[in-house]
Amino acid sequence: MALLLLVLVPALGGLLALAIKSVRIDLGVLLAVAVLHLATAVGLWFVPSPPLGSLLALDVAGHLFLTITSIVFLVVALYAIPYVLHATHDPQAAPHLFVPCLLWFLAAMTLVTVSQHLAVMWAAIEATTLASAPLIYFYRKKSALEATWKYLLICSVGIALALLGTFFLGIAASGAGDGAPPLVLDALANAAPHMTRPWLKVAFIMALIGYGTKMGLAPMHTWLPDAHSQAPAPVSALLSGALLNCAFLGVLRFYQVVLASGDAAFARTLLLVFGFLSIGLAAVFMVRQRDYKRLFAYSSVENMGILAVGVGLGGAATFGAMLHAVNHSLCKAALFLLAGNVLRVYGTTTAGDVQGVLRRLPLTGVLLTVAFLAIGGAPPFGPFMSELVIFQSAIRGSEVWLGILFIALLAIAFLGMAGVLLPMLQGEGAADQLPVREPRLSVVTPLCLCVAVFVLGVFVPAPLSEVLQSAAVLLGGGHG
Amino acid sequence: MTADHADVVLLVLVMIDLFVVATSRIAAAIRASALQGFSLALLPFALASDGTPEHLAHAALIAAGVLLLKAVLIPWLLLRALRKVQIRREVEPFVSLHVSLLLGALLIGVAFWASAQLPAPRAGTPALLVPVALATLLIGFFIIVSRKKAITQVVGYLLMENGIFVFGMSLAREMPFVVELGILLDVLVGIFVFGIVIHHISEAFDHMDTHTLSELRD
Amino acid sequence: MLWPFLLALGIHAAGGILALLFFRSNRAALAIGTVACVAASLIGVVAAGHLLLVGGAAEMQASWHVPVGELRVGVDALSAFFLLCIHLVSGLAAVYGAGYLGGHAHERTLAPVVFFFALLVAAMTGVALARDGVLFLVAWEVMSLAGYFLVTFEHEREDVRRAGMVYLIASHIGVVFLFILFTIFARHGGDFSFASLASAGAPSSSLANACFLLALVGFGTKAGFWLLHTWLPEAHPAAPSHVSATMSGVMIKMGIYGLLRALTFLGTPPVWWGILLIAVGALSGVLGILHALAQHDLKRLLAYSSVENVGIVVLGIGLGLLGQSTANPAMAFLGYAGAVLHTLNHGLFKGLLFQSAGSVLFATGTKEIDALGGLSREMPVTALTFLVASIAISGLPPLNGFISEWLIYMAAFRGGTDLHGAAAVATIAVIPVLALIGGLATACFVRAYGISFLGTSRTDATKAAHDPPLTMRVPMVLAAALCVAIGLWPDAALRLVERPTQVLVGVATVPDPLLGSLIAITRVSLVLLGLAALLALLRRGLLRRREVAVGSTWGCGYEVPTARMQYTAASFAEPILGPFEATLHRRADEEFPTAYFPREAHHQLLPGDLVGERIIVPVTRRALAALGRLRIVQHGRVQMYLVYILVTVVVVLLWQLSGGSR
Amino acid sequence: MIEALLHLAVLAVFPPLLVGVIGKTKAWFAGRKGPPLLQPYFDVWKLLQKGAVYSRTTTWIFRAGPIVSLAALLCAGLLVPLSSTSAPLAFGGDVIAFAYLLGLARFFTMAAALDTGSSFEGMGASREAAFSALAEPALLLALAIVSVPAGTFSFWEVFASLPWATWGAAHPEILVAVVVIFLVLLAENSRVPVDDPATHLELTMIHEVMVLDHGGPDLAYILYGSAVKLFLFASILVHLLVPGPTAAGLSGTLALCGGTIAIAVLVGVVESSMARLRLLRVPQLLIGASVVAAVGLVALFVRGQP
Repeated sequence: MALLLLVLVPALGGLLALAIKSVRIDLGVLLAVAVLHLATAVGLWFVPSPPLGSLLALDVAGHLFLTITSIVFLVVALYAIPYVLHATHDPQAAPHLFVPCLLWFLAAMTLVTVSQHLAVMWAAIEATTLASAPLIYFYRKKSALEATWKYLLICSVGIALALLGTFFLGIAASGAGDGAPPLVLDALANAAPHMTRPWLKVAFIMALIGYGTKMGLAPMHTWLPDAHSQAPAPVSALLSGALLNCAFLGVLRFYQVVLASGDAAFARTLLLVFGFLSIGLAAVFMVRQRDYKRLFAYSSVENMGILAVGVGLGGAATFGAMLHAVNHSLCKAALFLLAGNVLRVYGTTTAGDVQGVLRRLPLTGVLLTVAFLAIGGAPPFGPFMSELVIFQSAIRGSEVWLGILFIALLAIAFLGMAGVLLPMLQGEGAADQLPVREPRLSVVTPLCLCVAVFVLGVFVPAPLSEVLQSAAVLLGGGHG
Repeated sequence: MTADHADVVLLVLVMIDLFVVATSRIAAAIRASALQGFSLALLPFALASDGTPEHLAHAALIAAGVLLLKAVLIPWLLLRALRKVQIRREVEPFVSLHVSLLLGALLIGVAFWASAQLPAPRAGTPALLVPVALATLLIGFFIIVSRKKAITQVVGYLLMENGIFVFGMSLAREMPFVVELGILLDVLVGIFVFGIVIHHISEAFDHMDTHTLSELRD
Repeated sequence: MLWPFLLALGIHAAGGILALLFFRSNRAALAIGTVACVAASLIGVVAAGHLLLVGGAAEMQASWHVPVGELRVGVDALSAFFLLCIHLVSGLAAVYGAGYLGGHAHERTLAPVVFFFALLVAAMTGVALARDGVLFLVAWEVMSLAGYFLVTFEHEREDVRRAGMVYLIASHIGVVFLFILFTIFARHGGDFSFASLASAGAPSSSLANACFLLALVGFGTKAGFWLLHTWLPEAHPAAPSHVSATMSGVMIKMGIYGLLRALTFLGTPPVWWGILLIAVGALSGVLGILHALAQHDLKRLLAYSSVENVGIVVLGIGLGLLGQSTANPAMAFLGYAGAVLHTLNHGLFKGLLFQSAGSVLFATGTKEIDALGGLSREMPVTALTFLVASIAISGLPPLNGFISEWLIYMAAFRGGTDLHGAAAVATIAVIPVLALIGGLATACFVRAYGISFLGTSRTDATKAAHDPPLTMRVPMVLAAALCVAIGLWPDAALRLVERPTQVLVGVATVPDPLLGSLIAITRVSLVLLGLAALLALLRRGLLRRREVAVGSTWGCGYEVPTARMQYTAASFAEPILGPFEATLHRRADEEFPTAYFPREAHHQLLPGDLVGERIIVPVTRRALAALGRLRIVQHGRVQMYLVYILVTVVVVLLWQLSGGSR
Repeated sequence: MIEALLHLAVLAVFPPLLVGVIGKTKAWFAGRKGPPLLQPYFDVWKLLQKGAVYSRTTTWIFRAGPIVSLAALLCAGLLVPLSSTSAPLAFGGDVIAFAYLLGLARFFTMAAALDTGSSFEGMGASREAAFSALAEPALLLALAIVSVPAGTFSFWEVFASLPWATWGAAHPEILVAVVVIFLVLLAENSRVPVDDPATHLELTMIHEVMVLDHGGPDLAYILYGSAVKLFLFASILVHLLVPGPTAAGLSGTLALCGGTIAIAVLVGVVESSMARLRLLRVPQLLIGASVVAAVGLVALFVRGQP
């Protein structure tokens, strides 16, 4: 029942917000729903809820991603309050659809995490696209419109492929005889060993490419920098911090089935290929990137690549991938929120036109430095640890060269990011640019995220590592 | 009806595909997609023919849904959007229509070859189902990438959806109706959102061919 | 005996954080940071000294909830020695910094620089204490990053930002190699801890070679071996002087520490390691000092001379390695002892030199040697400390530089007599190389000292110059005193390096003749001083009854010499650099007198860095251009984006299904 | 004890005589009568009587220069056996101490020169720095050639252990060492062909120009110091060429002095028989010396040391 609530409350909240015209009340609703959602999501760790029919159930991987989504959403909701009320740097904004769409977005993402039926999950993921498209077009600008259009078209087409993959899986299963099982995860897992291989393969490939499009794996990532750079800060944060994970979960579900089928070697290979392709391409585009929001977007591509590589390597790396998913969500959300602060004051996303953030926005500047170091994989922050786990399990396994390639690409990405961000942070702003007072919430929220990332860097609480561990086991990995 | 009827329907689908590729009028393309939706609605019966009564009932439900959405609502939405934006009604392809026709034929060939590579889904599925589904899919994709105007790309997307839906048909009986409905609703909402965005585009750029939509780049 | 070091570490960190909390008041932040750093340094020095003289080692492990197992810290003689260097140098630098930063107090908040300085020292302590790879890497990275933020202290200046970037890139590339190295170690040892690595025994020769090369590059980047040094001359001048003192004095030495530490795990070295290290050391030493000679900027000069001194240390290590691989413990002991002692010595006098240069900058606002001159009148204390440091760094008796170089000479000589074949030639080659380095160093620092402190002032930059405040003078004088002390009592200094060297070699005790010689050196130094005093007295006695006139300098007949007629730093260096022109990369900015009544003419040699401008800059430029070309992929046309997807699908399908998986 | 006193006596009294000998030799070649043999002593004595004139620009460094350099040279003199097999301050590794004490003397001479702020003295200092930096490796290489077979790096042990009877056969490399050290002697003591002490054109001078401004006792110290330096190099050469002169007490000491006089004559011959090299050629000469020494050393290893 709780599962249904998790989905319905945001959805209905969205309708409510749509009905109410006052922005303030809307935001109240948003906050209330976010808090409620997080409370439920966390509560479910302690009192697990029974699966709802064969469609909805909460396994550990789904629950992990649900919790991440919920946390990021709450933070974003808090940040959104000052952002919507008085901080939008652009007069021609469209707040009236903002809150409802956010809530529907949340509902859709929740549904992704709790659905066990692949078709339902597909529908949910498609729904996330539709719910978030209007959010990207928050600022009524041609560029935003273009970004929205690309996002819609590319993701819809990609997702369509994923649906095809889903059906293929069904066909493969129906090949398994004894009345094909429905597209429910465990049923598929049971039938997997008997599936007709070619269909299974094609199914996974389609799903990987389809959901990979949404997840931002190269070379299907093309929509991502546009959408992330044009969307308002809170939305970018959600897209990067929550949505990409959900798409990743889509891939993982198929991966589970392939694992159950016994020969997952090809899937691992594919994950590695796409993972490295993404990291490499992202690194290339991060070097000398002109637009700092695009920079963060490409860094998301890179990190999605890292996740794929982690799962593809298997063993301890899968654990690392899970941990990295958490770290990345927190870091990237923080980065985009901070980018919002910078954008509000400087009014441009062109890195070259921004200088002396540390002087003009001291808090934002410091936090941006911290978040940058964190996402760049510098100790003592979370991503350092997760990347180290992935790297070392690569070196320890037979894939020494993969490990070396991995860390080399990460280094390039880090330096590329440094080359763009540090000149923005440092330096003298123009003489007239005095330090600016920043709304408390828009600084506190990223601060919390940064603190969390720092804590994860020096200390991973036992319960969390157990959860990650069991999630990794679910995905055929675990401590090497 | 039997699986052979199904094959007839499938052939109709392919012909509609070719028509959409060949036509120079957007409205015509949209109407064709409506017709395709209608013939899709027939498919469930054809496939459920050998099934039990509740299979038939299930099929009826699905058919009804398809008919309502793909044959009526969505085309109506698109035509409305087309009417809203006063534009020239030609499709304006990147490649000339003759060439695209040939390419369409080629794609159909590819589809048949590819489906020959894959083992047959299962006993009782019509022989044409997989190739036609693939063909529709590919042609839809082809239309998306070969047309300038946003709305034509939506039509292409619609065709892709239909192609995938044909696959879905072969699994109809495993699929709970709720799920089918969810998928259909998604498509509907999708087209709806597409329509809105197209409207905005036409307002912002006072035309809707998408190659001006390429300002965001590195 | 581990707790004092952990305590020191804690105090450093706590001081830094407190300083950060008091960011509103510069004076408070500065005071807190300095007091904490000094206190911690005292603890560290005392504890390290005790451990070095009395002996002992400790290790402890804290189970810790990080994915890669638990963290281990520990201390042995080797760590203790580097801890001694760290706390000695940075303690002095902290006091100096308190005065130095006072000059900036009005223009910016100082809390960050205080914090990062504390963080740097704490991180270096962590590196020395780390007993497993993860902790080591974490501490290492924190150290590098803290260094970055210190270098970019005055980040509103373009050149400083650029220097910071160069530093960041260099250290990050270096750390990549270290990641690989330590992960291979972990693979070999079973987990990241050094203990299990040591118990796993020496790796196979091929693996050991790989590890050695990885360590050489990874740590060499930090230590500033030639070819990997290009960040040093950028970063050191950019940083505030007390930071340059610490970075050049100890931070680059952590590279040496890492190299030595890594070598302890690699078993008996093959001969070519030693030869390679000797080659590296010779290259760094000679080319480093030559580039130093070519500089006009005092702090750049010092940075290059750091490259030279690291070269000397590496020569020592190379000799030590050769001694080990030829089972010649005496030679190994001498080589390592010289190397280890030279790290301490260099820490002292290079720190002192940077502090003195900082005082000059502080007083005159310029680092240009040719803009100075005659400072010894306005700044007697600074002039004296700079002189002492110059003599020491030139390796001349009776100061500490001589002792360490003497040890390395002796090692080379031992090798020459005991070894055969290539090893022997390599070791003997060290002797002329060291001699050449010594001669050039003397020239370099006579030039640096003479041109900037002697003669008459060339510009009016020096008019208002005066010695720095007490907080800056005290550490300078202390460091100078230490240089003298080590020079006069080398046997005591040897006691300090004895145990660390044993960690590396495993010899029981110091060879007796060595101690005898060191005591003899004391005798020589004392005789030297005695003779000097005697002659001074004699001279005074002779002149007492004679009239002593004061006139203008003898201009060989020309009676009104002006300050601008003095020899400049550039002209001083010219005949020395002549034979080595090929190794330098100097551009001449010159305008010759033209026509019958030439209006103006000038000539200036801009020193460049061969490696930097011939290798690194072009390569990076090409690489960036190539990357830029790749950007076309993201051209913004949605149809093509969709085609990417289709192509991907087709390619992957063909690839996967062609595998005959039907 | 006696030996120590004798050592000090020789070191204190004898060196200036060599300068006189050189002068006489050159005069004889020039067919002049030349200054008396003891002229250097007279000069030093006269200068010690004089007062001094100091430039306004100079500081204590200028005054310390001559003192420290003389002290360093005398200290170095206590490392080389003069009166017995050993030397007062001899120890294992004193060869290096010797070279670096010379370096110290040079450091202060150059510093003092720069202290005057005169362009000529600066020029001299820079040349001195350049040439000595190149002479250093040659010297140490040559000393290594003789000490490696001896297996010790201390003068007296080296000299004591040279296989006198047949050293030419056993260690022809020693010849190389001798030649190189003689070249270094010429360079270090600023004699022709490296420098010409007799020139009166500052622009061509090296050592002389550095001490232009010194007068009175300071100049006395400097003259005396350079004599000591010459004497030390000469005695090292003698030790290498002649079987253990100092072994036999007083007579041996006299033999040593005789040998040094012979060397001084040789220097005089060289000076009067060849011209001074162009400054630009000097580095080639010195680098050449190092190369020759290196070759000798390699030869030593190829032939395999005992």
